[in-house]
Amino acid sequence: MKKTVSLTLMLFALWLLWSGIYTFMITSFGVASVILCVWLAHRMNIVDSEGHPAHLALAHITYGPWLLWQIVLANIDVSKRVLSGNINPCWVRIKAPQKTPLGRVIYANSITLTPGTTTVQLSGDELLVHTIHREVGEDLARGAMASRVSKLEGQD
Amino acid sequence: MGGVVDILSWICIGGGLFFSLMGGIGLLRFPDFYARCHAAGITDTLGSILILSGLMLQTGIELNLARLILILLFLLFTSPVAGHAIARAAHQHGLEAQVDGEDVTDA
Amino acid sequence: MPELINIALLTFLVVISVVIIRAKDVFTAVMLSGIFSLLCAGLFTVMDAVDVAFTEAAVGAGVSTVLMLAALSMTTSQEKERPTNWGALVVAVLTGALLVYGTLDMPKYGDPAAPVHTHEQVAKRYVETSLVEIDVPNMVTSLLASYRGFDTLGETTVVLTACIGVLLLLGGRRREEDEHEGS
Amino acid sequence: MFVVASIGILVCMSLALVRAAKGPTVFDRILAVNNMGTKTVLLIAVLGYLTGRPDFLDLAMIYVLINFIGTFAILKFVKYGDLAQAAPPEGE
Repeated sequence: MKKTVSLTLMLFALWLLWSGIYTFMITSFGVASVILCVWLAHRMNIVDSEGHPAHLALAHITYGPWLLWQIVLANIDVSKRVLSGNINPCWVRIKAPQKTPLGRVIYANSITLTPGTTTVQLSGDELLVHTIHREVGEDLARGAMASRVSKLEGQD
Repeated sequence: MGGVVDILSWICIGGGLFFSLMGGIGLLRFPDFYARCHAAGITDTLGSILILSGLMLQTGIELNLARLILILLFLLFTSPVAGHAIARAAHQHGLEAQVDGEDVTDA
Repeated sequence: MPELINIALLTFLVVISVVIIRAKDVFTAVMLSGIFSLLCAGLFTVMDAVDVAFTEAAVGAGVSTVLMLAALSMTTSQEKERPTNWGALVVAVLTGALLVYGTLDMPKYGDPAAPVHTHEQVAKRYVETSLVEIDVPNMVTSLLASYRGFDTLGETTVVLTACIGVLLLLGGRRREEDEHEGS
Repeated sequence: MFVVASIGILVCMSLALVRAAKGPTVFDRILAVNNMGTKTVLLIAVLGYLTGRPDFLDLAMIYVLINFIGTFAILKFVKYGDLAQAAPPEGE
């Protein structure tokens, strides 16, 4: 029930942001469409902790900026490699230490979001990652990002 | 519009263009598909982040700012999923990567 | 300066068309036509026709790519080698020339003296009263959904019928296959 | 200045277009198409500011989502040869 309420509020906030016009008639359309969406989501059984991970929203406040900084660093690194042509691609096989599937997905997506590393396969808790250079791969295998995501997962 | 904000926004947009260009060049220059994925990642991440932030600085506080933030969020949520899906499809299709040396493991 | 962007986008469109024609792999052609629609929509945006751009993006780049892929899954994706059909080329060039000839009579893009803008009652009435009468800020939307509501309803019905038809065709094929596998 | 930005994005798009035309594998093309979609989103956002009508941002938003869905439709086709089929039950 808590999830349904927060989903409704979120959708309505989104609607208000997109609309920009707040006459009675148009706002009532917005309310109607939000209710329709929530009802459909309910029928589809997708209002659960995976489809709507509201409990992780707070944790992302610390994780987001850190990830952003990693992305900036990785971008500069890959751009240098584009210019110099200094690449040495290799595969990396690592274990995702997160407990929940959601945590592993966040980890895998964070890896992909950082240029220079792309998660190619996620089966069970094993990740197959393609990296642009051996150094990048070894850096990833040291697991700084993995422990960050584990911490994020534990904060809920 | 303050002069400082204006300059900052142009620095952002210029940087975004630079990184997008790097991504485009990498897309052409890198030797195999998996390496090109990384190049495409540059455009998807820092390129879009910087260009959209530049536009945000031009906007000021209004509804459009929220729209830009949402576009950025959508991009950041969807691009890794799409990138992973493409790479996984290629891998399952048996597309070989040009790698030398052994796999790196954490063990 | 928007002219420059228009020209660049149109150049892209021409390049993509040439690549599509030369592509032997139909799958490539389908994907390139997706980009084609996307760029078309960009062009419409530059020309201020945001509504058309919306439709082009949703239908052209989204739905029709998916439909073409669905069609492709029933055939092979390699084009058969065929001798060049000069007759078809002549017909295509002639049709294109006729269409271009037809546009010569049209008023220039954004011309304030165009008949649409100078009609005494229609345009003026819509511009002045649609906001008051309908209370929808976007004039094109308010025209389509209210004054021309029945027209739009008819169009939507046609599209819905077409969609259901396609889905039935695709679904029917799959069920047959399943039964085949099951027996 | 927005003109410079949009021209820059157009240049990047042309680079991706070359990759889409050259291939050589299907996946290179999908990657290029997806990348071009992202750039179209950026282009439309910048164009909105260039023409002084930031309302175009709604359009850019739609594009992000359509691009995402389109990429998945293409991938599903590549993987299963059929759009309507679900993934095999054994998963990965």
